[in-house]
Amino acid sequence: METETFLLNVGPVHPATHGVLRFKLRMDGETIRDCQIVVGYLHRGTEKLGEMKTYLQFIPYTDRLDYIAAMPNNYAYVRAVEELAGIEVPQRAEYIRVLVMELNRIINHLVMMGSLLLDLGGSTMIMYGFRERENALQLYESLCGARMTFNYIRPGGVREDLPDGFIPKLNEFIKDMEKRIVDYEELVNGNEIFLMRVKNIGVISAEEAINCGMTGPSMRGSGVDYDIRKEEPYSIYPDLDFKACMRREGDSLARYLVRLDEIRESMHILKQIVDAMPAGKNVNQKYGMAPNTGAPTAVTSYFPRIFTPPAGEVYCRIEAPKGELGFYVASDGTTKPYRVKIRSPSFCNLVALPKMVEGLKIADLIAVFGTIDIVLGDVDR
Amino acid sequence: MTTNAYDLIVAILSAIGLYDMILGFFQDIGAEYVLRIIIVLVVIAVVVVFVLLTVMFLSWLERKMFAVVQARYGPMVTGPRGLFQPIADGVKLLGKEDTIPAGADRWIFTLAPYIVFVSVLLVFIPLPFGKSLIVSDLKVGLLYIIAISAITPISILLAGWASNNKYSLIGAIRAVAQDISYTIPLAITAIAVVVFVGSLSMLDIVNAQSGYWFGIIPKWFIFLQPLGFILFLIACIAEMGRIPFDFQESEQELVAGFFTEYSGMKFAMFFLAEYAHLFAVSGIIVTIFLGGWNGPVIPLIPIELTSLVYFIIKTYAVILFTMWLRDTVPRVRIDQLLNLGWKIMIPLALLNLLVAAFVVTAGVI
Amino acid sequence: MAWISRNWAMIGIMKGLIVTMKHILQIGNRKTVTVQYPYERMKVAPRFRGRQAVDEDACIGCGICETNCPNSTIQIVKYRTRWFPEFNLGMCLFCGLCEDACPMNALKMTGDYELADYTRESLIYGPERTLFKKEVSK
Amino acid sequence: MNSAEELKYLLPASVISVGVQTNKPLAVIKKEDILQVAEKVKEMGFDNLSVITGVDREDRIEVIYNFFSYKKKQNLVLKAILDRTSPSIDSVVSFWKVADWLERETYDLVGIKFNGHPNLKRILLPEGWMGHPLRKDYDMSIEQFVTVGEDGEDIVSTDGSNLLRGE
Repeated sequence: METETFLLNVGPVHPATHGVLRFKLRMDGETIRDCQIVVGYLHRGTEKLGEMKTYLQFIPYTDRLDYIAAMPNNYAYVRAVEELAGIEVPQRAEYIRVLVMELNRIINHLVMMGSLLLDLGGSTMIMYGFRERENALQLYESLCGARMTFNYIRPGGVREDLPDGFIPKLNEFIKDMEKRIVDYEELVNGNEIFLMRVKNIGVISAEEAINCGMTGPSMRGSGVDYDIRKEEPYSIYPDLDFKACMRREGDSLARYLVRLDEIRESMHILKQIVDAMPAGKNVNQKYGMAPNTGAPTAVTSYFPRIFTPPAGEVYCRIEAPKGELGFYVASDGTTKPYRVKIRSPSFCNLVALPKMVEGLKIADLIAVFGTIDIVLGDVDR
Repeated sequence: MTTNAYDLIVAILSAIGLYDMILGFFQDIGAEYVLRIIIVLVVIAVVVVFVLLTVMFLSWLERKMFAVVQARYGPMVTGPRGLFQPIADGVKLLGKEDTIPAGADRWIFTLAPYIVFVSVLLVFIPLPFGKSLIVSDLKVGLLYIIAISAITPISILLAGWASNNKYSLIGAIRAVAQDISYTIPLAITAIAVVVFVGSLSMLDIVNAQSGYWFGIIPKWFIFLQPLGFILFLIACIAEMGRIPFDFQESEQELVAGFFTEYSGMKFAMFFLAEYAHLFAVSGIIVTIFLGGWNGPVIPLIPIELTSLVYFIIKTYAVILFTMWLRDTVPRVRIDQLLNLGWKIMIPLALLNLLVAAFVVTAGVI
Repeated sequence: MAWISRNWAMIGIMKGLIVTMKHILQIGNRKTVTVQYPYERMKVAPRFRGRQAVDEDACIGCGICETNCPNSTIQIVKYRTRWFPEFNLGMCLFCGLCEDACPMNALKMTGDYELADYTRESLIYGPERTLFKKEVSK
Repeated sequence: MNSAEELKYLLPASVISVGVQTNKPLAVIKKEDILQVAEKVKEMGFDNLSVITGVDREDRIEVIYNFFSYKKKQNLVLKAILDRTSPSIDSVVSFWKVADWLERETYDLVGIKFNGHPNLKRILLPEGWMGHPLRKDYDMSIEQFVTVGEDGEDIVSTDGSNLLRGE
């Protein structure tokens, strides 16, 4: 039957676009014929800011990219600066960094699972996810004084050492989380309606995923066994025992399950870190300072505002919870970076979406979009 | 022997010796019909007030239940445990600006919410709340209910069309498609019950369920037709438009579906209609499958009272079940829902009807 | 059609219903966790980065915090006879770089987080609102 | 032999020099030969285009492609030097689909024109924005205001007087 298509504008203000994203959909009844994505509503010129702030001052701005999981953003930028300037990092600092990043991965995936279920209409999971996230955020608050915009990782180490009672609280969190994750599985994984909505929906093949620049858990859901933590190890990841979670199906369910598995893996990593946490300084001696605030044993990082790395350029990438997060930093030997380029996972993962949703129903757009897991701060920068 | 609420009021008035006096007064002025009208109005007022109070309580209950499931408190500030929150909401909605979007069909846009609410209220007419507690025992009660329920999608379509909004229109069309495909299995499963009873009257259906098999199992139709009950329940949830079948509003896709553009009192009307519908449909489920107001007779207490209590308890059990389900499951997709309706529910409902007809014709029961 | 034939029993939904029922009955540490915010507050951590406070005796008005601030939040202003930082919290990132950089340990970030206000002007926290005197006994 | 040297061996005419971008092999290529090089690079197994960066170096504009191969687990960085007055280079969208958005972004912020791109429009900034912000000579003193027009498209203007600012 010949029918007339019509244009449906979803967003920029819409309950299910996770922020200010806009879809221009050409619809044939309920079926999507063509999907155009309009981004940029949250553009804050972070890259330009990077050129205008000194190396130290730019770190708080990286928090605002992917605000669900800000610690990897901090780390990626700091690591780029460290590679550029050749700064040594003490072992304990690296352990703390990986600890906070893996904790952030758990938070990110909890939020993703919750918001996916919310997009599908089941509103209970997000509250459970946020309940556990709250415990993790309190850990962060006791660690660095902020709940989401951490500004914790500094070149040469971390801002402050772990506070008293952090490790026991972390152990409690892990123990709690192990029980909760069973709840999530029972609530969501077997649910027939959930399976109807995600199984064989939004399928993308491995080649297509790579070609469209998908990275991270979204790509691993398509059967590409690739994790930067494994293949191009940075920090202390070579010493840790973990596996890259991977599913072959390439549909929404696979992308969801990869994340669930990653929560387990992250908890496994956290346990190893807690066991192996070495003693020592939390910051390179050169950039440390006598304690001025907080716990008396902690050494506060005092990275100088005036810092001139040698001229050069570096592209440093890490496995952020959403995918490959890369920072290109070019220095010309002055106190400010000459150019900062952010390769954000959300931006590149979004490229594949129009292909994935073509011919699906409008309700599937929301479901597939939920499994790609983007944050608009990261897309628009 | 009283049969409906009108007779009950007359009987009560007679029992305390007032009826003859009042009747005499009205006979003296030669307007006996005025008394009838007054009594009917009293009955209507009681039902409307009861429904409105129930709706308020239900909206509180739903939020509280949602909160408890999600490890939250829910409304806590207004009144004990936030019990008066619906009143605060109502006051807030009354104070909201009543906007009509540009390009909307003003008349239809304004009329639609009231049609919805009235059509839901009409469902309560043949619904037996308890023994004698029925506004009017229509001989075609069940048919009447199914027919009246069919008005709701029309008014939803009106609302969606008049809003001049694509989301509203999609929501409205979804609502109609859903309602058409679920009224059929609903009616067929209800007919299977009618086959047993031999009457469309709600009162007859309830009376047919009184008594016990083997002295313990109540003669409810749920035990006679478990498949029919499940089909009827699913169809009713779809008819009510609640998760997992709430396509008309499906918030994450269509913002708020057909009432995206509504605000203030008009929105409140939809809101009231939704919960009134929930209560009405749960009452119908109870009446048809769960024995209505039947229950163990307690001596000394008038049966009118106990039957009302039984009815309310059963209805709330059904309502709580739908809320519990809503808290747990996500939403089905619209085409999957229609598949379920046309390809599975209708054949099963027909099968159910066939078996029921066979059983009755063969005289097994 | 295929999907439903496999899932007739709807066991997954039953499992989910059991999980939610466990929460309704609060079995196994699944209790209510939220707090009634304006009536009860959660304790903030000692390191919490809220509104800044300046130690009146220690601050020398050097302006290092001003230069270190990434977002030009801080301005050194004259107050009574001495110079103190003034914070425009409408622009503050609460990053804590000023606190880290303070050479006299005079600048502290407090646990005060309820900073919403009606005008932009009232978000400018001058010395009259941020100064504190260290207790001698501590 | 690292991947940059391999590329120079395969396409000696197109690769000007090889070097490193902090432990990643870097090949500086001629901008006219980008399509040839891209084809060769794709043949070499670099299936992932990580990022396209445009850098304004005052006297020239550099465009940097970071590749990664999932098969060989190798990195490769390509750099092309463009003319500053009218920087343009051929698009690689036909080889890597992700280049669609990355090139649009580079066009938007740095102002490099990618010839043959199917839809070379601004992506982060609204259509009609004046200047390319990541150019070093971008004039930040001009205030630009974006409003949404009747048909939902963005309108950029320098006149902010008619905007609602309830203060």
